[in-house]
Formats: sequence, C-alpha cells, structure tokens
Amino acid sequence: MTEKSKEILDKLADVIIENKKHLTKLDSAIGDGDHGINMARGFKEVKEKINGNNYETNQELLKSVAMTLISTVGGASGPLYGTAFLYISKVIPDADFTIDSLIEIGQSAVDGIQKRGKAEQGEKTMLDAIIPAVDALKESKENGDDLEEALQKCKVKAEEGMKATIPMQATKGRASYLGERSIGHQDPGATSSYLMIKTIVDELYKYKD
Amino acid sequence: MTEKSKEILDKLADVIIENKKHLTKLDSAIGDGDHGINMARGFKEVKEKINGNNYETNQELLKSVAMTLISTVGGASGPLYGTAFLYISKVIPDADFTIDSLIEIGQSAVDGIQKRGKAEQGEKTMLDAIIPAVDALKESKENGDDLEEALQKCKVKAEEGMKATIPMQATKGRASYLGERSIGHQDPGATSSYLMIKTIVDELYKYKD
Amino acid sequence: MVNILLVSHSVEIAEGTKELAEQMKQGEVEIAAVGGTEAGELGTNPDAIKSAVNEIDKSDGLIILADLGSAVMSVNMVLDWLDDEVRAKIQLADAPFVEGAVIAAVESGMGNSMEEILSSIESAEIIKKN
Amino acid sequence: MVNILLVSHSVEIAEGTKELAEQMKQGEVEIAAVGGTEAGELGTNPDAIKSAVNEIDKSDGLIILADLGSAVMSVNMVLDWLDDEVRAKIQLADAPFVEGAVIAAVESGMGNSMEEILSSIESAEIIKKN
Ligand SMILES: Nc1ncnc2c1ncn2[C@@H]1O[C@H](COP(=O)(O)OP(=O)(O)O)[C@@H](O)[C@H]1O
Ligand SMILES: Nc1ncnc2c1ncn2[C@@H]1O[C@H](COP(=O)(O)OP(=O)(O)O)[C@@H](O)[C@H]1O
Ligand SMILES: [Mg+2]
Ligand SMILES: [Mg+2]
Ligand SMILES: [Mg+2]
Ligand SMILES: [Mg+2]
Repeated sequence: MTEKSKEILDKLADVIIENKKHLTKLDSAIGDGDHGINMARGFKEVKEKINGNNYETNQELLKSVAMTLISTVGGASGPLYGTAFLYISKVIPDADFTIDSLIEIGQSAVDGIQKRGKAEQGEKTMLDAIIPAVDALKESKENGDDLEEALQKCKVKAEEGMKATIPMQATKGRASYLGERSIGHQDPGATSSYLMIKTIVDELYKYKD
Repeated sequence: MTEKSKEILDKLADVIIENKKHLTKLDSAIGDGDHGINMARGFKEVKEKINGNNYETNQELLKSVAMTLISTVGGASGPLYGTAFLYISKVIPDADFTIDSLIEIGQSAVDGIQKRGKAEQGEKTMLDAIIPAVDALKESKENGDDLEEALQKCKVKAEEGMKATIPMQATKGRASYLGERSIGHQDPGATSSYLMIKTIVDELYKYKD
Repeated sequence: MVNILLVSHSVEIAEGTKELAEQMKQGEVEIAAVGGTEAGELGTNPDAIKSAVNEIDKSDGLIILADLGSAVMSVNMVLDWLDDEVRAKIQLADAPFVEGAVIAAVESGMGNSMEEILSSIESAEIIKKN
Repeated sequence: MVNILLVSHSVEIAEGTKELAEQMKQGEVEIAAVGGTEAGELGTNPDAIKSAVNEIDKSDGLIILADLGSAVMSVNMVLDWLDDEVRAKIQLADAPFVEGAVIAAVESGMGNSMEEILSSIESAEIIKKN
C-alpha cells in the first residue's frame, strides 16, 4: 500500500539532492547559503530511512519522513517542512489520491508551515509556491477538472508562485534581515517547494492510468 | 631615585597576592569570583616587570606598572587600576612625598578611575575606599597636620570607606546586576583599594625619618 | 530555582555563554546549552533541544534563550510536543542571547521568579552598554 | 564597507559569533573577534583589542560590539588611546552581542552606512524573538 508513496518520496529526495547547489546558491544571495545543504542532508536521510523500513500505512511513512527531516535538516526549513509532513501524515489516505485528498494534503502542508513559521502568502517564503498550488487544486475541484488537468494546473501555479517571489520583499526568515535588498532574488524555500510539487505531480502522472 | 617607589610597589604587590583568596571570596558573593585572581595575576606580573627593569623616573616606573596591569588583569579592575596608575604617573614627583604630592597622587587615581568607570562615591566600588582617603589628606592639609598624622588618618578613612560599602547597593559593575541583593557584602574592589592604601601608608611610615 | 536553557546555532556560542553565565550564578541554578546541528555545523538540532528540555529540572520554571529565528522555530516545535502541564513551566524569552543569559543566571540565583527574571531580560534597557 | 569588531569575555562566544555573522555577510565585510584573557580565561585583554582595532580596515567605519560592562571599559580605554581622526571612524554599539553582529554583518554587506547599521542594531526591536 505504501510502495507508490515510497517511490514518489524517493524520487522527490533525488530531485532535492540533485538541486543542492542550485538551492544553496539562491540562499547565498538572501540568506546564509545553506538551504541546499540542509535539504540534501535531510532528504539523503529520508531515502535511507524509508528504504530501510517497512511501513503499514502512508501515515506511518509520512510521519517517519517528517521526523527524519526535523532531526537532520538543521535550518528553518527543518521544522517547517517537518511540520508540513507531520500534518500531511494525519490526513493522507492509503487509497489512490483524488483531487479531494490532494487538496487535504496540500492544505495540511500549508497549515503545518504556518503553525511553525506564522507567515502569510506574499512574505517571500515557501508558502508562495505551495499556497497557489493548493488554490489551483481547489479551483479545479470547483471547475470539475479531471485529476490530470488539476495536477497540470497545480504544477504551473507552483512554478508561477516560485517566480513571483523574485519581486517580493522578504518579511520572514533570514532574508527579511535584508529588507528591500531581498527584492530581485528568488526565494530558496519557494524553489525547493516548487521542485517537490513538480516531482509529486510528475510521479502521479506516471500512475495516472 | 625610584628605589623607594619600587620597594613600596613590590610590597603592595605582595599584599595583593597574599589576599588573593580573600578578594576572590568577596567577589564570589556579588560578582564573578575573580577579583583576587585578576589582581594577583596582575601584580605578579608587576613584580617581575619592575624588578627586571631600571627606571630613570617614578613617572616611567608608574607607567610601566599601569601598562602591566592593563595587559594582564583581565577584569574591570584592569582598566580601572591601570588608568589610575597611568594618571598617577603623570603627576608623581621624584622628590620625597609631601602631603601636597600625596593629594595630587590620590586625586589622579580617583580621576583615572572615574574616567574609565564613570562612577561616583556611594556606588559600592573601589572609589568608596579611595575618595575618603584622599579627602582625609585634603583635610589634614587644611588642618595643618604633619605627614605622619595625615597618613594615619588617610589609612583609617580608607578602611572606614571599605567597610561602608557593606550596606551600599551597587549601581556600577557586575554587582549592580544583583540590585538590592548586593547589600550586605563588602565590595572586593574597595577592599583591594584599602589594602593598597594601607600598604603604601605603612611603607611610607618606614621611611618617615 | 528557575533554570536556563541556551539554544544557539553555534555550539561555541552556546557553551561560551553557559560558562559566562555560570560565573555569575549563586546557588543551584542549572544552565544547559545546546548548539549547532548533529554534524557540528551551524544550525539547530530539535532532537538535542528536546533531550535538553526533558533532562533539565523544570519544577520552578525554565527560561529558554534562543539566538535567531530558526532556533526559535525549533524550540517552539519542541515545546508544542510537551504536555500542557510541562509546557506551562517554560517560557521562551524575547531577550538578547548573551546578555539575557548572564542576567537570568544572576536573578535566578537570587531566587527571583520567572516573571521577575523575564521582565528584566526582556527590557530594552538590557542592550545598553555604556 | 563598515567593518565589525567583536569583543567578548569568552573566546568561544567571540569566535562563534564571528562564524554566525560571516555566514550572512555579502561582499567584503571584515569581521574580527577578540575574546578572553591572554591566559585563555574569561575576561578581556586590552592588548588584543588594541591590535585588532589597529589591524582592521576602518576607512568606511568600524562598529565594535562588546558583551558586558568590563569589555566596554576595556574597549573605551583602547579607543581613548587613538588619534582623534581614527577615533572618529569607530563606534561602540549599544546593541546585543550576537543579534547585533548578525544584523550588522547583513547590513554592512548591503552597503549601509554606519548610522543606518547602528540605528538597526541599537533598536529595542532587535531583541524580539517571536
Ligand atoms: N517563517 C517562515 N515561514 C515560512 N517559510 C519560511 C519562514 N522562514 C523561512 N522560511 C523559508 O525557509 C527558507 C530558508 O531555509 P533554510 O536556508 O534551510 O533555513 P535557515 O534560514 O535557517 O538557514 C526560506 O527561503 C523560506 O522559504
Ligand atoms: N564603573 C566602575 N567604577 C569603579 N569601580 C568599578 C566599576 N565597576 C567595577 N568596579 C570595581 O571593580 C571590582 C571588580 O573587579 P574585578 O572582579 O576584577 O572585575 P570584573 O567585574 O570584570 O570581574 C568591583 O568590586 C568594583 O570595586
Ligand atoms: Mg539558510
Ligand atoms: Mg541556516
Ligand atoms: Mg570579578
Ligand atoms: Mg571578571
């Protein structure tokens, strides 16, 4: 039952690890230059952890991912993504994903990140990629889009959201120390969030039939 | 010309070193417990320095003492006593001490300590032993006391001043962190100042004829 | 006595501040320090924070000092995992890390309450140096 | 760029804070750290402070952060020994040690002036953690 989720998470980890340098470079411009290092370290541990263990349910699997990230990331993104995965673990079904369950998963991630970081959309954080992606899913549900269409729009909105952080001024996290000088740079956390959403969408696509 | 001053300073250093534990114990009650350690370290270096060098003038000798204390004491008392000796070096004569020159020396010490520490009498610091001692000399001058009498009164007033710090509340230095709880303890710096004044007086007595 | 937990991104800052504060403490104040990631890099390690919170005596209260935002986030996460009863004994201070630690150590040693200590270390006066 | 000198009673605090602040700096900001006595104990060493002040580039200004009162006293003494022209380039900040160092490093890297940096790190806002 958890094999599909494990595969998605494994792929997600690979993508983050591949983007280590890119994420670190983005963080060097408006932070302490460790976002890629933090995330790659965390997801390397996630790979080892999930591939070395059997999980009865997606809930157990996601909780294990959450705790691993919390223990190993070392930066703000550790508690933030860790709490996101912890909140996801509480709602994730073992059945195949539907638009409804994806909305619930996405919303839980947002709730978890906001619980920890107290940020709103527009503050130049990971939320600026994730919230538009969840909003896209909600809109697709209203419009009656099929899953394929919904996933496609979700990915596009996450990417737009990531890019929309470029002109934003950071008001949360280390980038906020830069004030106006944070303008003109893409947020590293929004970038890692986009990469995760993109990977999840692409992987779900593979299984769509 | 500097032999007498050297002998006085050497004796002064011995007294401080002998009182290392006492001063440290006083500082443990209302500070960080290092005043004796700081002062003994500084005056051990002073002994080595002055006994290993020849000085043409008392000015040179006192300047050397000042710089040694500044370099080696490590606590607030380093800059404070260091600046006191530096100011003394600017006024100390090579002739035998008179009430007038002793007043000038004492007042310079006070000025140096106030320059560095910006404290007034009554704030539970070394000044509470030194200022009454200098005031006693000034009074003796007005009263026309002879040197012997003046020195005796000076020492008594320094001791009274030291003891008067017991009921005071500290408003400068680390002891001020304790607020009202600094009341009831004798100030370590006032104690080291009294010990120095006492030693100088006793030594000057030896040469009085 | 109110105990103190120091959480820094740097193990050196955490340990150095503990040493500095301990010099000033009277009595039985316990001061614990956690710094850096598991790998010894700059960052925070929620597992280490959790262990430190669990181990230290909280019966008279615990004040936590954290250096920067992400340390605050890690601390808040760990605090959210605690039972309400334990949680109620702990306060994360809006105070400068080094200066707050020294004053908290002094005041706790004097037997001051959690509220008294917090009102001293959270006052703007504490950053004045001259 | 405005450079930064950190003067702590503890070499660990000084070095750890330097490392933490350097992580955040952009460009050519120089950060120097002095801590402890010559013997490596807690305390201040005016000779080391003097050397550090002499060595660091002060042309665009130098901000000094000190942790506690006796470090402030040692710094002020060293500053009094300088020529007026050099002295005028230097400010001892009324700012929290660790937090002030990080923000000063960021703002100096942005090209902010001495006055701009001081107004940020001397503001009471800087000690808020939540
Ligand atoms: N309060 C917050 N809420 C949401 N996201 C945040 C918050 N603070 C920081 N972030 C995100 O975390 C990212 C930085 O993560 P990372 O570099 O790993 O942590 P750190 O800043 O501790 O070094 C930022 O790019 C931003 O997207
Ligand atoms: N501002 C000040 N003016 C005068 N004397 C002071 C001042 N601050 C501290 N002192 C004196 O210094 C003594 C403490 O010296 P010491 O223990 O060597 O330094 P530290 O407090 O740095 O450990 C106090 O007992 C007090 O007499
Ligand atoms: Mg970072
Ligand atoms: Mg970091
Ligand atoms: Mg002391
Ligand atoms: Mg000391």
